[in-house]
Amino acid sequence: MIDPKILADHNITIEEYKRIIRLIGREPNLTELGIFSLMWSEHCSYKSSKAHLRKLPTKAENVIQGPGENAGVIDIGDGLAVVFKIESHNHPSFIEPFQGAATGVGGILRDIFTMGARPIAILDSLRFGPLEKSRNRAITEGVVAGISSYGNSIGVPTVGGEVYFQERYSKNPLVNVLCLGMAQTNKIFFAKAEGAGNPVLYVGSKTGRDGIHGATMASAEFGEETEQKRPNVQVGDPFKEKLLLEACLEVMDKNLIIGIQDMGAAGLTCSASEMAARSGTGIAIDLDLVPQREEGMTPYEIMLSESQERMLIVAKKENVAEVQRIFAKWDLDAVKIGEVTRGGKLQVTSRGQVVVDLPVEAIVNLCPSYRRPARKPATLKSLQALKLPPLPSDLEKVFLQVLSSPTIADKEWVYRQYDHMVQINTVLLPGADATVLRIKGKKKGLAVVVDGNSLYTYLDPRTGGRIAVAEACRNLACVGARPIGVTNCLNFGNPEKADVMWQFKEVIEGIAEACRAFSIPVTGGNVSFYNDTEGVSVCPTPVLGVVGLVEDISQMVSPGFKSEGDIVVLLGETKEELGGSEYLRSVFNLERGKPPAIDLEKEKRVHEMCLEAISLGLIRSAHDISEGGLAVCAAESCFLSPARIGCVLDLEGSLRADALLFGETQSRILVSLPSSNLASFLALAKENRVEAAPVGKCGGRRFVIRCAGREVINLPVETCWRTWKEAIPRLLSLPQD
Amino acid sequence: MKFGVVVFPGSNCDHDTLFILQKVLCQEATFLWHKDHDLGRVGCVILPGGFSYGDYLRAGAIAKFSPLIEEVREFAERGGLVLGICNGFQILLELGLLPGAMLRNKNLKFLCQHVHVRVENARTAFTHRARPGQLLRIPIAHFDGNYYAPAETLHRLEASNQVVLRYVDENGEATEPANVNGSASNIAGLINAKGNVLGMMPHPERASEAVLGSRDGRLIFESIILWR
Amino acid sequence: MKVRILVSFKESVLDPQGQTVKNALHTLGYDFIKDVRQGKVFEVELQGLSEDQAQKVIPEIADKVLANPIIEKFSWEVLSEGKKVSRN
Amino acid sequence: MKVRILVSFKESVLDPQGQTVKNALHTLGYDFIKDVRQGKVFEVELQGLSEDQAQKVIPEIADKVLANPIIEKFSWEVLSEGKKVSRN
Ligand SMILES: Nc1ncnc2c1ncn2[C@@H]1O[C@H](COP(=O)(O)OP(=O)(O)O)[C@@H](O)[C@H]1O
Ligand SMILES: [Mg+2]
Repeated sequence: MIDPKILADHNITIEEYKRIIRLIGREPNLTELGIFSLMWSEHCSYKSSKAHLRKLPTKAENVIQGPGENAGVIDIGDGLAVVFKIESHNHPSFIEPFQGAATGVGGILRDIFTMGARPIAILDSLRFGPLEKSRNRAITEGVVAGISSYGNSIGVPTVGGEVYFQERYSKNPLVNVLCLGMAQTNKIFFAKAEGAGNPVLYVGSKTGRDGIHGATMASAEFGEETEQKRPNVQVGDPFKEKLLLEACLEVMDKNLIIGIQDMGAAGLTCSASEMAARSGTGIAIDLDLVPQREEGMTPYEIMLSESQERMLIVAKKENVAEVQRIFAKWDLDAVKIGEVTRGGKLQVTSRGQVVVDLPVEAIVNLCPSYRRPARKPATLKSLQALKLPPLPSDLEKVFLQVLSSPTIADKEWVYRQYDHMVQINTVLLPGADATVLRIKGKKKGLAVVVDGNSLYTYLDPRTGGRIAVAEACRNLACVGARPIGVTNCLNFGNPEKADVMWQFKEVIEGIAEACRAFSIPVTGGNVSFYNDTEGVSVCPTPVLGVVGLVEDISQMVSPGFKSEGDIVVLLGETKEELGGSEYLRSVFNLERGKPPAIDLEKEKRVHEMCLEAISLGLIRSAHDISEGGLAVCAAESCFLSPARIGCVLDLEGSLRADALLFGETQSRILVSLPSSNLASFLALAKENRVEAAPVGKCGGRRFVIRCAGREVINLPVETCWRTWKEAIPRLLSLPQD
Repeated sequence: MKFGVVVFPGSNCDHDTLFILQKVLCQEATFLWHKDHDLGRVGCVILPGGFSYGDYLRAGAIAKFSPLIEEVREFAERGGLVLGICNGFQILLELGLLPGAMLRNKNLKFLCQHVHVRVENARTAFTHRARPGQLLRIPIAHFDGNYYAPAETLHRLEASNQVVLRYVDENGEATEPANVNGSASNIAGLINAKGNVLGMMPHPERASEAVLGSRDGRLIFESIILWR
Repeated sequence: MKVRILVSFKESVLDPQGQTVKNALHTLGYDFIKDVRQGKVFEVELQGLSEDQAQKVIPEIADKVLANPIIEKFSWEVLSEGKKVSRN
Repeated sequence: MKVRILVSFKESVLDPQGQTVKNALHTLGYDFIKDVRQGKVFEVELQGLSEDQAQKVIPEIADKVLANPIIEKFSWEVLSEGKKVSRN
């Protein structure tokens, strides 16, 4: 009954089908095929990426849980651990920006609290098409509103993120969400199904026909009518999830359960089979007991549904009543739908009939792994070639143009819609290089950041991968935090294209090199392939989420200048590196050249230097130099100072003025300090073998930069600030096109 | 003074409020569960911020039917102190313990930011520790904080000094831009005629520690603690 | 029995959502749109209730729960089985 | 001419608001409520448009601006001047 058309609709190749038959010793029925199609999909099985992901360093002393669980876990001392992970929700957010992004938040939150951690922060990394087009504006508005609606309602602060705008994201926006949670090290839970005879409980929303993937749909059982009624996007219910969160944490706190996993992508199928596979057990489920929202659902539909806000729990037999009491307190049902079995099988019955009888090992672990061909794109060489345009005569005008590029401009429009203060831990608010959260009752704090410049990775994937890690860690260093763990979301095009596969491989190697150089473990992540529309892939977009530890939050440093008369010092040296810069992109519409080079050893020295200066209390502000270069970095340091004070900078050097102002040479940080600390600071820099040059002074109400003695910018801070501040709201209020 | 912080399904500033009361202000404080029928001899009931019942239907609309709310109503009628913060304010309006209603913010967006509010009436149980006209810098975080009441009600509220907090700019002027959510007469906080029920949109619990950038919110809690 | 309850702002209350929709429609060139008011609709399925009983209880529910009488008004109608009151 | 456009989630899509309202009504003792679905209603005033033109343009507006056809459906009706389609 399984014919090639059905296989194609389920995205299963003939070879894969033969492998399934070999593994189970017979032909699967349609429901079983549906299960394989989900679990062997790229999304669940990582069949194209597995081989490469192995290159990432995942070990370190502080790692409690590396990749492979719902989220990574890092020990931060005092019996506490941070639990974090990043996920993409790209495709749904294009189809239905609000709900797509909202359910993305819901999904990643569940990954965190299933581990016994209370979610304490969300960060979002967003990529949209240019705001000049109304469709892109609608997506931007919808995604931000969706994230805000879910995160705000459930009471987890969205404390940071990033937004880039570029044409290739018009038809394929990226929505990546990171969630960070906090747990006690002795109360971390895993997706386990141990102990034959233990009950399997279903909690949360009822199962409906949502999210059953379109590609796996076509079959004689479904008419056109049903097809139409089966949307691929789910509607999120943050209220239900809040109840689920509180109830789950309560049963875990009381140690009543054995294992728990959320039913996210691939729903009941995935959670049941993965839990069993991890424990070497089996699970038997009776679908008649599964709470259902719609009538007449088939086993196929129930097993494949991706309805949100659901969890699967394996409880200790003697605790079921107590577990149910706690869920009832939160107005939720915990329904027994099956039990743990011996023999390693997923057995599903419906109306007394066995409808699925499969070895979990085959479903979960025996999917083929592919080494897909990888080839350097032929166009790369010409893309990297760059003939610089002549130096613009009016650099002041150009500076304002760069400041108003939405990628550079103030993101307050975004984060003002997010409750970034609930839980009262946010001690360094969004707007800084990294967000800092205090840990109540402790001296130390956590810093978090997400970062990834996809123009760099497009022009040179390996360098781009390294820079993504380096910049994230530099952001942490600027606030006084040392990186302790990394998660990453890799957004790429179709892996069956050799070009894409090459980008993927290069980016991973770049990330791995950088993580090794900084000695930080990767504890997990997510791969999102097939981000192509109409044959065009998005830029290879790795998004790095890095968590850092601040020893003493009273020493934390922020990017804004603090006092009139403070000396501004540039750490690191500036080279003529304009390739891949936001300056060339926003002023000349040039997306080419080689991205800035990066020397990881040197980068590390700069971080150490900055951290040391902070712990010695030498500096009053630190801001990393990234998109927009030194000029933008200095301007932001003015904008972020409480009184919006100005500065006068003198940049020396024989470089072109635009390279001095806007070049994005790596490993640079702009700091300010009282003149009395200058000598010690410079001595410390020398000791650390880091270039440090005083470049000017804070103060006044104007923003002034001289290059090699010639004044190229002299503007009121207020003017610059307005340009930067109003750019995104202005673009969003353009009339419809 | 013993405080009770009511927990509704969907409350999310309950822990924050309890933390400030217990750990920062060293007060006796306890959670009160919405399904219970007993306030347990507290001297002040706080309805915390959050999204009770997901803010579905209307913010605060469903929480008003909680079993415990009947006790809160009686407690208020007997003169007990009740403070509604953000969602708690919305619930007090829905309950009718305070007049008026909340509409969506004028820009139709959720707003999370620091604002300045001016203490318009410093003789209440909730504000007597402040100077008349004192500016407080406290965060807001809401979608529905655009206060509405019919003109007669507004007149009455003004005439009887029931407007306790008003959105102002950093110079203390009640300007249009400072009125970020569009509230009638820049109203940020209101008290009932009897003076024992206050609703306010800003979150004082988010501004009660230096590490969070402002301690102005403490004035509200300290006023309650030191009342009579 | 199925009833439909419509809840919308009173005329005296500003309806910024409706205004925003109107403006969006104008920029799309639909200038013939003079006004838009946005409200909520509840389609409620009742079981074992006579129409007479519904006549009493629906306004009660609407008034007590579904609408806030300070800012909103409501209206309602019975959606009889066969009747097609609207089209799609 | 005045038209009323109703937008709501498709039947198979979860309606958390409607569910929560239903639960609230149950705890208030209205057990005869079997289901609640919540949606949006737009009352739109049109100027200088014939009913025929409206027939064409309203579905277009609803589809393009008011509803997202992936998860929502809409219906509409003309509210004629004198006609009382609903009561209050
Ligand atoms: N999508 C977003 N969500 C929340 N905060 C954001 C978002 N985008 C940017 N921000 C905040 O705005 C600030 C500036 O962002 P960005 O311009 O990317 O800074 P940088 O160049 O220093 O990395 C950061 O503090 C960041 O956390
Ligand atoms: Mg950045």
